[in-house]
Amino acid sequence: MSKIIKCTILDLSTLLRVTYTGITVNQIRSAHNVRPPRIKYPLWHLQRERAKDDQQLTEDNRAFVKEAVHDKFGMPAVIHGISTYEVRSPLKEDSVERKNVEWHPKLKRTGLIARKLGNYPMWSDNGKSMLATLFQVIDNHVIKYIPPGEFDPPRKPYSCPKHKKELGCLLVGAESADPQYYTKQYCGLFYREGMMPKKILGRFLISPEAALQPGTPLLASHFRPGDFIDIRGKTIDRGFQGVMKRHGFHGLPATHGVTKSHRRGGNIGHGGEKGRVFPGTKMPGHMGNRYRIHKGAEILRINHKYNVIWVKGVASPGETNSIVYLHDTILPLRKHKITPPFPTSKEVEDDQLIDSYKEHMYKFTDPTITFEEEK
Amino acid sequence: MLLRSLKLHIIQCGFAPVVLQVSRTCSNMPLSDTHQSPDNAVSGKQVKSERKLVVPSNSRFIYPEFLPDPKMEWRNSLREKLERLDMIQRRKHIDIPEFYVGSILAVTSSNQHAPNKATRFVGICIQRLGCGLRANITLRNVIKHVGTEIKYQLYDPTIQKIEVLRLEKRLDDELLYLRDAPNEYSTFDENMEAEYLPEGTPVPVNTTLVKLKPRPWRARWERKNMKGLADLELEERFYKRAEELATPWEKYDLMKQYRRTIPEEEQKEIFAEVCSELHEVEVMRKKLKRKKVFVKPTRSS
Amino acid sequence: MNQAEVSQLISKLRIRISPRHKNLKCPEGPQGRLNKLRKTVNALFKYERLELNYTIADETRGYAERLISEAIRHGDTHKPTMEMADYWIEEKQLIHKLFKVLVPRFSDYKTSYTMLYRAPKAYPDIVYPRSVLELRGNPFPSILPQRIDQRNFIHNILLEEAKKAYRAEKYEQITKSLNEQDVVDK
Amino acid sequence: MLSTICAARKFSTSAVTNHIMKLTRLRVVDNSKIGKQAMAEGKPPRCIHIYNKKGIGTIGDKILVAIKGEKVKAIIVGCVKEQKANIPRFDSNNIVLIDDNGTPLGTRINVPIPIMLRTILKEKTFSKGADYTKLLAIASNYV
Repeated sequence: MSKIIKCTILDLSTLLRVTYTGITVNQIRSAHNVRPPRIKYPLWHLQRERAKDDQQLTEDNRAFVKEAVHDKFGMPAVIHGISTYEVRSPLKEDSVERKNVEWHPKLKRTGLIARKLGNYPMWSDNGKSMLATLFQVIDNHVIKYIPPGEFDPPRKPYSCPKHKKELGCLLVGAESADPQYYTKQYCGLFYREGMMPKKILGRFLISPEAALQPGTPLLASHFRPGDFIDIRGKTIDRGFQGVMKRHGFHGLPATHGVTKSHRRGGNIGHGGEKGRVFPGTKMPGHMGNRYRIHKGAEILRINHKYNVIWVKGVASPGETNSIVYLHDTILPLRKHKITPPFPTSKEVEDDQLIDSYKEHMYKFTDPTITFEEEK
Repeated sequence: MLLRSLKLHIIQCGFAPVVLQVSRTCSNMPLSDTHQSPDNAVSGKQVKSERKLVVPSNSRFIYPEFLPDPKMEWRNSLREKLERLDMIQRRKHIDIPEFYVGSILAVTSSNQHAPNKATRFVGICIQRLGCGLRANITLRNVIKHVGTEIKYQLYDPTIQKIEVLRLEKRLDDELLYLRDAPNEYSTFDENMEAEYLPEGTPVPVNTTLVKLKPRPWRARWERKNMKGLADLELEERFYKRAEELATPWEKYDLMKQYRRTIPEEEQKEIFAEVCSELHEVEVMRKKLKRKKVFVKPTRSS
Repeated sequence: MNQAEVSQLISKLRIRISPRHKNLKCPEGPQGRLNKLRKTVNALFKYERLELNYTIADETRGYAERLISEAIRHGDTHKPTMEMADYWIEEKQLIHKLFKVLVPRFSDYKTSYTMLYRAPKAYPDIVYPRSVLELRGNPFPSILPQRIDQRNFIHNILLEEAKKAYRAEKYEQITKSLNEQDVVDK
Repeated sequence: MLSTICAARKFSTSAVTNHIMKLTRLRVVDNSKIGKQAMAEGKPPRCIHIYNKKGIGTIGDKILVAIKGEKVKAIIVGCVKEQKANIPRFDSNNIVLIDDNGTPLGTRINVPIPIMLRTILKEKTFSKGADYTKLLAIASNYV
């Protein structure tokens, strides 16, 4: 019986092959059916975490895997207040050409990946208090540099035609992690550079002159107190909200015959010729959970021991403990006046220099503020 | 480490009678277990070095602002640590004494607008709010028959001096009802002398019952369940309504309490870190005080 | 609420707590919510293992843990704890169980006192997520399947061999470097 | 005085923000004749205009008040509403009556006034405009 079945199947397959090779169909489609190609994802857009199954390893084997990881990448350590690994010299020879270029205002430096820690007040030296938001630069390393010719972003901005031609792309990672919890393809991104996989990745468009060697650590001293930065982060997710909360409408009256519409938006359009709702009309909908940039925030203080940056104001997007990206500001009047650390700052072992403050800020180590009597 | 302990030891020997400022109030609260341990029988020097590590169990009443905001979404251990470091740095320059709501304080602060660039305000502490560097107090006094209140941030660098003129507690954690009370309840002399409370005595509790002026008030005090208020003399309907709005089940809501407090284990960690630092500050301050020749300050104008 | 309450000390729970409570859809408001939870807390102390909707199980877990930790911390002579137990446990004989059975059982635990598992849903129906809540050290057989001997799995055997090879190579290198040092010293 | 007026009404006014806005009852704290009379009769002045763009007055703002059927200008020297740190808050909304040149109508202020007024009023005084600093000269007590 089984033999018969096998035979028929075999026959069928041979039969099919014959028919398939016999007819050749050349598909010709008309132009209006051609869809634009799908968005091409960047090369680091990969499946990251493995499926969370129990690996069913024995205790010995688990210890062995750990040992092998530590032998290759370094032992766990706390550096700048973050538990990470002692990653040793990643690359021997320079893969990125280093030119000694002087900084000038048209050059674009890299940015940093930071975590928002919350906020607390600081005082200026005339006794005025201001709220400052804290950001910690979390174990940032350069992963990869893609020069301008090769870098082909998936979505090209229409307004920026020189995008591809002039700017290179620097891939920066934050927070080292144990590679056994990540997929092989994701670990492959870091393997050639001898880095551990990073939990968070960020892409920064930079001038080729500001290119950095993969494996270079990025520190909070990349910025200086008094600089202005742009902070890009994901705003707090508030869910589906009405117009009063989402757009700050005033709502309708509480009394005077108003029923069931005290928090509604009211009219949304005209009649007659313009009898439709205009695009962009403010209406209820999902609020928050989108990327927003807080531009031109001033740095008040930097702690070099923990890599923490204090920024004036509490308007930066995101919840406490969320990830933000810090850039040099694009606001023309607040750009660097004097040369910043270019392409980035060097790691300096200095136990004395823990905090650096902006001018005219009250340092907590200073004595009480007293005012001079005018004459 | 060895050097450090040696240094501390020298300080301890040199200033044997120096006691932690907080140790006075130690006795009025139940002592921590470690304090009562029978180790006291061991030789004197060892006991002393052991003793400095003991964190008084009532630290949370003396330094409530060192406990972080319990709201979980806002917590971050590094931020809390940096904030504590800054607070201790500030405390090195200004002595923030132990006080409670109901104590009478005098705050001297630098002021740009004043002719001699400093002002002093005496008043009863009616509110103590905020944690970390935002901690603030509100002082109230009646000057020339007008009730006056000033809010001070405890860690504001313009504050020169905080004196406790009378250390006592009241029955409530907030005395905002003094705003609706007759003036004599919150009138204090500006040139009041500081009252001395011998070391080791418990903080006295002032059990004055405040008689409010007739309504209207700034809040519906009959609904607030205040212990320090005398009979409010209201109509029956007010009490009835207050009873309707009361939430007696809230005291059984175990998780609500839990979300409002910092657990004991975390508190111990925080105060162990803070108290050792503050102790050093205290020792330094006493040392400086001895060096100075005591001159009685004379008030100008 | 911007500062911690200091009027009482509370032991830390060994479970993960969500930052906000759940309202549990109660027309009677917060009081009704607590009444709902009282039933499940009571049942948990009675039966030691329950199958529930995940939301209410997660909420119940916190209250049960707090009640046990209070009982361990203060014992049965502490009046507020007794009052609390009296409120939360409706069947009064279970109060004796709390202080005489559960407190000795959990007093030297270093982990949480309860366990919460996600339970399967009936496939074609759309239902709320289910879960199993239990007290640790209960007399029932374990919910999780018993582990088979892992050593005979193929990846474990392969890793075992890899380990031997890796170690051998490592030791060889160490001895080689030591020998070289000796040569240099001489 | 203010409390007696409020007590006469016997219902709760929403006293949450305690802003000084139009039609707020105020308290004259200098010893000018008109002010003393108005307060003694139990008819304290009402604010009818605030000379700033917010429409809510704070310490140092100039306002127009209706007092005994007249329109008189005044300076706010103390507010009931919550203030920031280091700024005093009072139990009554205090004003000092002035004329168009900034000269106070009275000769003495009987209550404490915030010390920051010294700077605020100096900044508001221009060479050819009204001179508000005369108010500081009649103050008896600063906080």
